[in-house]
Amino acid sequence: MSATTISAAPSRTAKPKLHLLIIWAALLTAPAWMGYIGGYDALASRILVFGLAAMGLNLLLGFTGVMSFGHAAYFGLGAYGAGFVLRYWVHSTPLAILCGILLGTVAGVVFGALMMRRTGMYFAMLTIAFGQICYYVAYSWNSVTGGYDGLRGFQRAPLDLGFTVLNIRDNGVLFYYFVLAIFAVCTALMGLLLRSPLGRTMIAIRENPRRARFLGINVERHILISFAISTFFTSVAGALYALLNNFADPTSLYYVISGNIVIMAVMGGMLNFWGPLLGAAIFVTLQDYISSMTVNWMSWIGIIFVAIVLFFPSGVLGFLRRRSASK
Amino acid sequence: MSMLEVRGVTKKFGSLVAVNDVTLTVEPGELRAIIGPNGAGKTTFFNLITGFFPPTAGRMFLEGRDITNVTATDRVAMGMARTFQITEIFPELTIRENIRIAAESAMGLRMKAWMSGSDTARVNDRIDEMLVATRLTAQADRLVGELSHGDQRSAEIAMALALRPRILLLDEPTAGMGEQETFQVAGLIRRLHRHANYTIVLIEHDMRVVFNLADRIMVLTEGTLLAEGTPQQIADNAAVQAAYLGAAA
Amino acid sequence: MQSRTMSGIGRRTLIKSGAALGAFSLAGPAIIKARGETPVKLGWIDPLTGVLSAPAQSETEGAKYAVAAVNKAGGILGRPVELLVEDSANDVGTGVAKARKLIDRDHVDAIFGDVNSGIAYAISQVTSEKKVFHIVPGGHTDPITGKDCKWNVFRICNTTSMDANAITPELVKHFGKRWYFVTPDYAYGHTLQEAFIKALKKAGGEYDGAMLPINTSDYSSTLIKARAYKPNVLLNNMGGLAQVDCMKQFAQFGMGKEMGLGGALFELESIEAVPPVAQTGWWDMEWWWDQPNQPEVVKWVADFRKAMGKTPSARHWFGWVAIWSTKIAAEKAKSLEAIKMAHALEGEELPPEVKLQPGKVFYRAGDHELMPNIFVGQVHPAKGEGNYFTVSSLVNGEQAQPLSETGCHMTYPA
Amino acid sequence: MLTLVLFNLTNGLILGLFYVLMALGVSLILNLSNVINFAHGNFLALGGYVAYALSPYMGYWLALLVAPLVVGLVGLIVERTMIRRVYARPHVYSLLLTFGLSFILQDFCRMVWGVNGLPLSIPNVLNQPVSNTLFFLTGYRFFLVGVVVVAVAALFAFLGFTRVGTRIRAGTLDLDTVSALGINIGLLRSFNFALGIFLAALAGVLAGGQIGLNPNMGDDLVLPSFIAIIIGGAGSLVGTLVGGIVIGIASAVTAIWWSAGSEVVIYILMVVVLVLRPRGLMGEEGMMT
Repeated sequence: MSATTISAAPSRTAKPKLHLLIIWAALLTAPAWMGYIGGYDALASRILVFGLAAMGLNLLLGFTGVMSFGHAAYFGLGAYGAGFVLRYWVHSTPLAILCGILLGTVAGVVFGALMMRRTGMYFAMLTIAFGQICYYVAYSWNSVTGGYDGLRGFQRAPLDLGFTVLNIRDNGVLFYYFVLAIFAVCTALMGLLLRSPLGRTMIAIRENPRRARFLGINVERHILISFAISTFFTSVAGALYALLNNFADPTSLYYVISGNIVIMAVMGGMLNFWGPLLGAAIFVTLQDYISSMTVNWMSWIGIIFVAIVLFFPSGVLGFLRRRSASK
Repeated sequence: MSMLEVRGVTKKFGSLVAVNDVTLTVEPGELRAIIGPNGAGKTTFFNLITGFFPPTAGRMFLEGRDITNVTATDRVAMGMARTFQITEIFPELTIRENIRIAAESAMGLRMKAWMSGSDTARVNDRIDEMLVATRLTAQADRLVGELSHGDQRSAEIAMALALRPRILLLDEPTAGMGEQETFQVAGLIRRLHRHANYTIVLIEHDMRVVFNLADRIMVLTEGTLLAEGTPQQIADNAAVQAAYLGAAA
Repeated sequence: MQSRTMSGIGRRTLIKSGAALGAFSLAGPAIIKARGETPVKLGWIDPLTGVLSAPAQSETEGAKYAVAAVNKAGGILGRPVELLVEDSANDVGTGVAKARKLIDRDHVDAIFGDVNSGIAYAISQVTSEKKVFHIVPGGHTDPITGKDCKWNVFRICNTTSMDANAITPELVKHFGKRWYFVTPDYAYGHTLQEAFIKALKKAGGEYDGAMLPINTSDYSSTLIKARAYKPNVLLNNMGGLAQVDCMKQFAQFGMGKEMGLGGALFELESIEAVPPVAQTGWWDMEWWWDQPNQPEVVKWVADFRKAMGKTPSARHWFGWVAIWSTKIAAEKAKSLEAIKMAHALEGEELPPEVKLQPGKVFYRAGDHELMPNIFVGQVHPAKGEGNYFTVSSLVNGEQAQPLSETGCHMTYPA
Repeated sequence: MLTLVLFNLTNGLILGLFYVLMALGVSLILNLSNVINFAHGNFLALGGYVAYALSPYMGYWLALLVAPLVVGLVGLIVERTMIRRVYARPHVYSLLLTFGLSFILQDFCRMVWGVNGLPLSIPNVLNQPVSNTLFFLTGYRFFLVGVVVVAVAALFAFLGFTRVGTRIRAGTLDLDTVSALGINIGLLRSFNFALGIFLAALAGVLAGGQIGLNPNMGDDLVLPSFIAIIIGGAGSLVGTLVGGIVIGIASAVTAIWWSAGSEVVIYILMVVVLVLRPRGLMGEEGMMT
């Protein structure tokens, strides 16, 4: 069976439900077992944040078949948007997230519209270039962004639910569950999207842009829509990243982060809905471990990139699926 | 009013003239075949009609409206559907999903992230209707990529039909098919034409199919119109026999 | 896992019990070794990759060298010392993640870092939140021990104001009062330039300048502008490799014939990257190895050279002082509890074998800034191994920036 | 003020030529292989370091030529063993591959030559300003301009007048036709890749003489070279040439009034060009869509 690509389409089998069970059970209990495999709360939160960013990117990369190497821009803008609210305006975590989303997504729509007339490698190159614009703005605009030193001097605010206050500021585990809750909402939205006509249109463009065009689908417009949606989810992740670090800095907009997000999606398997999350888990953990063990971690990360591209192009999930198919 | 009117279109690629001053009129309900030897410019002519690229000169009208500068996507919205010489489908989706994408696109739902129950029912009805029309109901939930060539072609036609086109353009629907599959697809086209009264323009190599199905035939050679008429007129045309049928014999 | 201090358990249990699943964590492997064998864990974070890797590597070497020496001298509180080095990759997010990892997973007793003052600041947010003793060996921006000072954070390297105040009289004396600044456009550069301007105005001088992106490698446009201003001296405030590039181009353009060159901070690592023709100017060294009148320094440098095969730089000294200060603090407090260590280190004077320079070197209680001497002098091509700099005067740190000017209001948690 | 502007214009031209050398290599590879080479800046650094390693044995002048050849050979090996395997795959793979290679190469330089900056000594004859008024025109800068002009002229002559060059240009326009003519596209691409890397390494040796060597030295030049290509227009090497000079001048002139903006200005310029003339200054309409 090569039903890899329709895993996001309406599924009638029981197997994906088992996947869901395992994924959510693992995520819900993560703070309990992270410690035993050498992890820690912040690492678990980091995995979720990058997993969300990679899943957001993957709506574009894996499900619409369009390459972006500049998603760090929307990730970073999400972070700065959240930071601005907490630093300059009000002490409210939900408002911070909303503003992060707004900043990232508006930039995504504007840049997307400017780039959309290009395809292929030039599109990829433009995504990098536009990402770098954001980087340089954050880097140069000292008075607002804090420049190279980053935006600092803010902290995520405890969450006031009316009947009780969740102190996500000081309690790392509680913050993890806060991130997980937002992650859950986002993945539910993504899942619904992919089951909707819009989602099917995106898949149609990935599968065969020419056919899609001659079914009356305006391919450019839908790529733009997909791009915008993808930047939306990536900026949610960015906003959470700022809350995780209590900090926003230009590096979060740098193209190296874009590359990391892309490799996470590819590493896990970009044709699978959950692939990018798995990729993020593997990549973030590996990076964490390797960089503690050797100062030459860059070589190892580079070798991972090369090995994935040359030997596991369909990612871990794609590789497992093919192995089980060939048995 | 004619369904499709093409007035003196020309397409040049650099110094190469692929289509030279060709005129064509297709009436509603007509089944028109376009034949000609390889490299005669048939597919280029098709691509001009469907808006794949703009003509160098000439104009085109769909039901009286000038479509010369209309994009391919918008031509679809105006009622033009096509299939390709090499089947263009979504191979890793099921037939049902393939048709669903077309149906949702035609019903203006493609931008929607959420769908009402009544819309879902309408889409499902349209899918079932197309499955019945193309006799694919039994294979509906199989991946298109796994199907036989003939079924794939039928699925592609089903997608085109799901658009509820005013005019259907088929580029060599029986290309590369065996006897049985050719028969199957030709039967489908005949039903669409005779029973559902579709206006159809098709490019075809198989002369048995052409002479069996077509109301009128146009012959292209080296990008120019050689002859035009009923199957009988074309069969009797000396120039056609010399340039094309003779060469094929 | 094995090195839980009493306070560590208390803190961790508190955090965990707040979580729904806190109960699981108590089932961990509870091997409690004899207290004497349990190492004291020190977490060291520096940008070992990226543009600041040269100073970061030296600092880390200094720390490792110090850990070996401390262990030879009986460790800390009789326990061996273990140094856990992490690369912040010059990225705040990574630096913060590493700090959390060292604290949450490895349960380190103290955190050190970072050369990048932005990361140092971000880490200090984590350490103060987690109440972990934190020394910033080499991140210079003023707020770390200034208006954003924290009870648990100590700093070894100078503030930019200290550096600027120390060199200004020399520059005015040797060159004049018309200055042109070439300054990196980030907090370090801004505070440094402000400090210089303040000092220059006191002396009645005038100035102009350019703010450049921090990683600038081509200075031709800037130097053209600088020359048009006809200053007495060009102040190269850039850092690391950028500073090196600027010096090279200054020399290539032959500008040394027309104006002096100087600045606040310069480092041995950078001098070695400059070709001899460009090794020039008046600078601060935050520590300099060549102190022939200080026998313990001469011996230390000789030992270091023998062990490491290189001449120690100020960054090596930062690493050295950071580790020894931790030992001093812990042993004076008789505890590894951050709050006790912090109180113990306030006002504490470093012994000769640690301070490695003349005079009184101590942590100022009001801002937790180390008060060493600033070595002011002239850079020149090498006259022997590592001999690139001749000290003309030592400026006392406290004199360079009185506490009242730091803006720090130290508060301890209740 | 006028002198200052004139100085900066000249200076920008010199800067731009630097970008040109870099961008032409990226452009060559992009046009024929459809690969964005992220590792280009690391090949540049490698070029500088190899020259540093070789010059004690053969002197500066010979190293200037030999180092790019050596690094070009490394490029050839990289292309033959890795890059060529992703030509047929979606773009994402070639991007990730060169991205990973850039990590490895950067770390390699760090491991072999250390984290401290190293000076690449240039002959003294090049180290003097030519005149006192035009003090920023050092002998080395003249030399640098000369080398770039010669290299670019040689490249264009090669592409215009030799058989292999003509094929590379034809392949840029229509790969299918070229391969239908029985030309070995694989070999052509390998050679072309090595040529692009040669240019990067040459830029590295030249940059080493001016700004010194460090493992990150190429990082800040990669993105501007992308911008040069976008501004110049896809598929046009002349466009890349113009684009590189334009951003060099823009960056230098901006520095007169707004020093901190000398980096961001080239991105602003790119957006302006994209809005006003989407295919770039010299791009061909068909190439970019």
